[in-house]
Amino acid sequence: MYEHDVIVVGAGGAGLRAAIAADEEGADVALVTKLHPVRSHTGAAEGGINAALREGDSWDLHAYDTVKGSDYLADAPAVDTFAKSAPEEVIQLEHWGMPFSREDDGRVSQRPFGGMSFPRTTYAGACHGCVAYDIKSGEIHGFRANNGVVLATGGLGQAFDHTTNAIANTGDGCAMAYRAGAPMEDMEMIQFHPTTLPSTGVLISEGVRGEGGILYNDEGERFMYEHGYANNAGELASRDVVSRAELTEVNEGRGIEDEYVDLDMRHLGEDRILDRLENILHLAEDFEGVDGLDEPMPVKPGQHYAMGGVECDENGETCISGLYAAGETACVSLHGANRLGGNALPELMVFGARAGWHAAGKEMKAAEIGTGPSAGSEDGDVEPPVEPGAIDSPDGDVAADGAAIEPTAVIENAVENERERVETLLEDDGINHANVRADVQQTMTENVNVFREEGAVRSALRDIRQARKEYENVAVADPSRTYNTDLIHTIETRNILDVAEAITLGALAREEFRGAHWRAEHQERKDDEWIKHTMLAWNDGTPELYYKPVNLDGDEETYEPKERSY
Amino acid sequence: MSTRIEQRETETDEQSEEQAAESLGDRRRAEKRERKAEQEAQREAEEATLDDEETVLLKVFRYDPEVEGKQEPRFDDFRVPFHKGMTVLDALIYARDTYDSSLTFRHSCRQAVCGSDALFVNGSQMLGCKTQLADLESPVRIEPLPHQEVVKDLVVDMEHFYDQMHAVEPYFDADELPDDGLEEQRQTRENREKVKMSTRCIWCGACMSSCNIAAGDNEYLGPAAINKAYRFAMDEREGERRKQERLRIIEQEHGVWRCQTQFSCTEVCPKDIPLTEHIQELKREAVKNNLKFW
Amino acid sequence: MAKHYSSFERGGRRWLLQRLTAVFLIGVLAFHFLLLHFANHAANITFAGTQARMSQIGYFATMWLFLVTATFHGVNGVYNALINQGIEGTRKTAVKWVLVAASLLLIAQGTRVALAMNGFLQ
Amino acid sequence: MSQSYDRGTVEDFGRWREFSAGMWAWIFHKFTGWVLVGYLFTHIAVLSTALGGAELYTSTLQGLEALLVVRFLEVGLLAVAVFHILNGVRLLMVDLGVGLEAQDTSFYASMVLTGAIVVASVPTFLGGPLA
Ligand SMILES: Cc1cc2nc3c(=O)[nH]c(=O)nc-3n(C[C@H](O)[C@H](O)[C@H](O)COP(=O)(O)OP(=O)(O)OC[C@H]3O[C@@H](n4cnc5c(N)ncnc54)[C@H](O)[C@@H]3O)c2cc1C
Ligand code: HEM
Ligand code: SF4
Ligand code: F3S
Ligand code: FES
Repeated sequence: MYEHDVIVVGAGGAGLRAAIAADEEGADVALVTKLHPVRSHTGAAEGGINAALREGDSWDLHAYDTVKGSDYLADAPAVDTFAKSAPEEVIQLEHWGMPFSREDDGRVSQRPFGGMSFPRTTYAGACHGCVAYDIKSGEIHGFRANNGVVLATGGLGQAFDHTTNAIANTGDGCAMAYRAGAPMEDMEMIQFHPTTLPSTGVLISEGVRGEGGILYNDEGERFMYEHGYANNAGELASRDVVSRAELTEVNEGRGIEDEYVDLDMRHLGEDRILDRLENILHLAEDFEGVDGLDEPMPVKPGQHYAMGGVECDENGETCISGLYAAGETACVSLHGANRLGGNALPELMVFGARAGWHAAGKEMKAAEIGTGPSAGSEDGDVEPPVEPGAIDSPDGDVAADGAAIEPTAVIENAVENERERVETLLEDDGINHANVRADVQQTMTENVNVFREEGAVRSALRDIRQARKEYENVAVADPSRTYNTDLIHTIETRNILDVAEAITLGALAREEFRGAHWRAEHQERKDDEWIKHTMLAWNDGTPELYYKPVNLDGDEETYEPKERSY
Repeated sequence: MSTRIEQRETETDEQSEEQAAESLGDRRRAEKRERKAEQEAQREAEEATLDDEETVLLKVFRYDPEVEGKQEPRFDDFRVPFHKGMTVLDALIYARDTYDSSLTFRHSCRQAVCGSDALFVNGSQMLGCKTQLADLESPVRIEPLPHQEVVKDLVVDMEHFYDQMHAVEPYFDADELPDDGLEEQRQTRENREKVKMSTRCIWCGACMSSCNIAAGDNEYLGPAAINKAYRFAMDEREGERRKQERLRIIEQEHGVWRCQTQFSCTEVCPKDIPLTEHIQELKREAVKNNLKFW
Repeated sequence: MAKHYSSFERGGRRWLLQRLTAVFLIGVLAFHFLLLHFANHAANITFAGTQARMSQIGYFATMWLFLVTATFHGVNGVYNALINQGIEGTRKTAVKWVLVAASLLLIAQGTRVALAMNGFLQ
Repeated sequence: MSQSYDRGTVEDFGRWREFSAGMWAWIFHKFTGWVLVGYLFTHIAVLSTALGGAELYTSTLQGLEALLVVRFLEVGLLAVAVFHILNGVRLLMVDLGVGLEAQDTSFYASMVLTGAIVVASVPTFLGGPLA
């Protein structure tokens, strides 16, 4: 067993920032990760990072944009903390040597991004421990954390089959925390990125539209204006608006090859494209075989970002003392129902740092955001078509409730359980998890996508239940302990199941149209009823849905819900 | 199939308590192997039905130090259906998910940013996700990166590569920072352009694997690490003192001087970083720098 | 882990000298070949002819420099090639001194020959 | 513990079939360089006959020149030297950062030029009095 003050799970932007912060506080930090740090998804971010850096811009404007973008489902304390700290953290990155684009005076360049009122996107581009599996040797180790464990495992895109996320983004952190007892928040809020390449899901960054790229349908119309989806912002409207516009075009028969629309940047001129968007050219060429200088690029919406995640407060702490979450895995509720482009990276920095500091024991202001079931206000009232949650009795995962028991024993116990589970998976005979995974991904993309219709969402729940049953029979065909990816993927598939189910349950519960969440039967935003978070607690295998009020009282102002128009 | 499972269960029940858990495991493993052989046969039958026209034949390197029959490296054939736009990685994923889930390779992003799937395909280093099958000659031979030890199947040990990367101190470390914590450091556009390409490295190791010198001299820093050093040494924000230290690192005997300008690193780099050019520029920089002290 | 630079042995000087000698050698080697195979046919070489050329001080100096630079260039090239193959430790030190000794011998012998040719030793 | 499989140098160098221009240039340059040092030592050894007097020197040299093998070896030497010079110039350009994009073309050019020069010189080398 290894013993450290703080354990950080996940070495993406959030995890690294948390580790640095904890280290600054003098804590001894261990970083557990599935991928080498440089391979994490944070490195994939193409568009940029937001912060109020210039005169004429200020943190409260940034905060206002963020809340507006969130469609009033963000919690104000989180947003304020975020917008105030973002400049500091972005400059921190610059001081750490980030190669930002530059202006003539040597300062970093900023450019307009979807949903922003000022160009401020800088681009570059009681938990005691945990159990870890050594991918290379197949050994299982216990990690004991004296102060805290920070989960920073990134996104959950693999719950869908068309996603911009990496194969490693299987929602592990969410699922682990969830099963350990920390509720998931606003899981139905999934952002679909409007411009991904149809064949691979590779992302074409917001930057193309930021620089002036134009979307056309099969009839050559600039549909964002011509069909009135966003008469002011046009292509720069927020992601949900553009994604829906594209799918509407396709559904109404104006899609190209009935699948996608065109994103054209040729009019920007070769010089500008080469200077600012060169990487986009390479992406289109390598992954779609299209030369962006010569022809428009095909694009369609794809899963991109999870606004929801493990419920936590401004200090990153969940309702389980000592368990923290940061980054895309977490839901401080900064993004609410929709995240603005360029807001994820500063989030990693700001809340990653705060989680790290807090876990390491730094004195910090007590959190204003409440967590755990006690912070809830009313019970949920969905009636799922099938029983969600675990098939059999709870399987003694990372024991979170072991406060009274000696921590080391809790972890040893967990290690033992995990060893047994791995042993069974390796030795038993059964079906390949890949089929189960594919079933879930398919039903999610078909039924819980940009457009959500009650019947479809219900059938997705049935499919997930079915998949859960099948998962009972999975086994790992590869008997080796060395670098057994079969085993890892099989374990991940269980996480995908939990996360997919949570998304779908949330989608069923929220009977309104807010931000990224669109319900066929409920075409308006219902502020009276729905300015509240959907919460899902695992409850030992019987998921329980409840709601938590949204806090819109900011430091400077109370954010009044207004109509979101771009 | 169902009878088999039942049979096994009764057997398990009959096992006496004293029987060592180990032998039980061994038994199950042996049975598992048998069933695998059966599946194998089934798989071959399945493959045979695939039409030759729309398929691609993969010859994939297999090795596993622990699994009988894989301890001696061999090549396995997989026939996968081809569709337009299919990449080498897509084909591998198909082969793994359909035929043999023990086929092991690294991958994550599918978009040439994570650098985990550098492979040796038809005799050249490339990223699986960034290589269109249509551009390759059939059969497609897929091997792990040369000059690195194979952990299993297509997975190589990257430790040495990481060591070399870390040896050049790949982190930004300015001589001095602006006094005001909210003030950014100034950098000219030209300077940012100069280092821009070098910052694109995704640590895939393709370059290092292609370099004959790195193959012979294990201590050679290698093109990727030197490029990393270039990225920082040329960044004007770091200052003169730090630059001197950086030059000193790359000037060691196993640094830039070992490069014999074979260009293969530049040719295989999936991010099109002009590696040889950067190495050569550092050599000249180092010589100029030393001449000052003569 | 690649070792950090520690001593004062920077590879750069030898690298530079290898290039500088190469530049010098381009000229001299071409001249040497043209003179002894084209201008005068190799088959017609006699001691007298050689002596005549060698007693011009410029030619003598050039040839001697040719010898020294070629030796450095060649031997340093060989040494580099061996380092590129990753020889290390005692083997490397041994090779280094063997090569140094061979070069010195070659230059000494070459100088003696050259002096013999221009008549000083006769 | 897992161990890993080291494919060893032999297999690595069995990859010559997949070499690219720059790698071939490296191999050839190496080879020609070694031949040239080898020759340098031999050459000085032969010339050392000058220490034994004029007649010995003249007769040794002319005797060698009388052998047909030696004439052929000399053509080989020329080829080696010409390639080494041309590719050496190419390498010097690369060192100066000139024409890096054309590095493979310039390698092929050195090969072709070497061939041409050697063919053109054959008469001169093989000609001349054999006796
Ligand atoms: C293509 C793309 C472009 C984007 N562009 C932008 C942009 O321009 N601007 C912006 O603000 N945002 C952008 N985003 C969003 C942003 O990049 C992500 O939200 C953010 O990087 C998430 O960071 P993270 O630290 O939470 O997770 P990640 O960077 O994904 O890191 C997750 C880490 O957790 C590890 N991990 C996962 N599971 C486990 C496990 N079970 N055990 C141990 N370790 C585990 C992984 O190995 C990895 O190290 C983009 C996202 C994508 C996909
Ligand atoms: C005439 C012009 C010559 C030029 C332009 C030239 C150029 C070069 C250059 C640039 C290198 C360095 C290659 C590198 O480190 O990447 C080199 C290597 C070498 N040269 Fe020359 N050279 C010339 C003549 C000679 C002569 C006369 C000899 C023999 C004495 C010689 C022997 C070598 C050897 C042995 C190497 C090392 C090869 C290796 O890497 O294994 N060269 N030459
Ligand atoms: S320099 Fe290029 S080839 Fe080398 S590791 Fe970086 S990206 Fe890969
Ligand atoms: S392949 Fe190797 S020799 Fe130099 S140019 Fe690249 S590092
Ligand atoms: S999968 Fe990430 S680089 Fe290919």
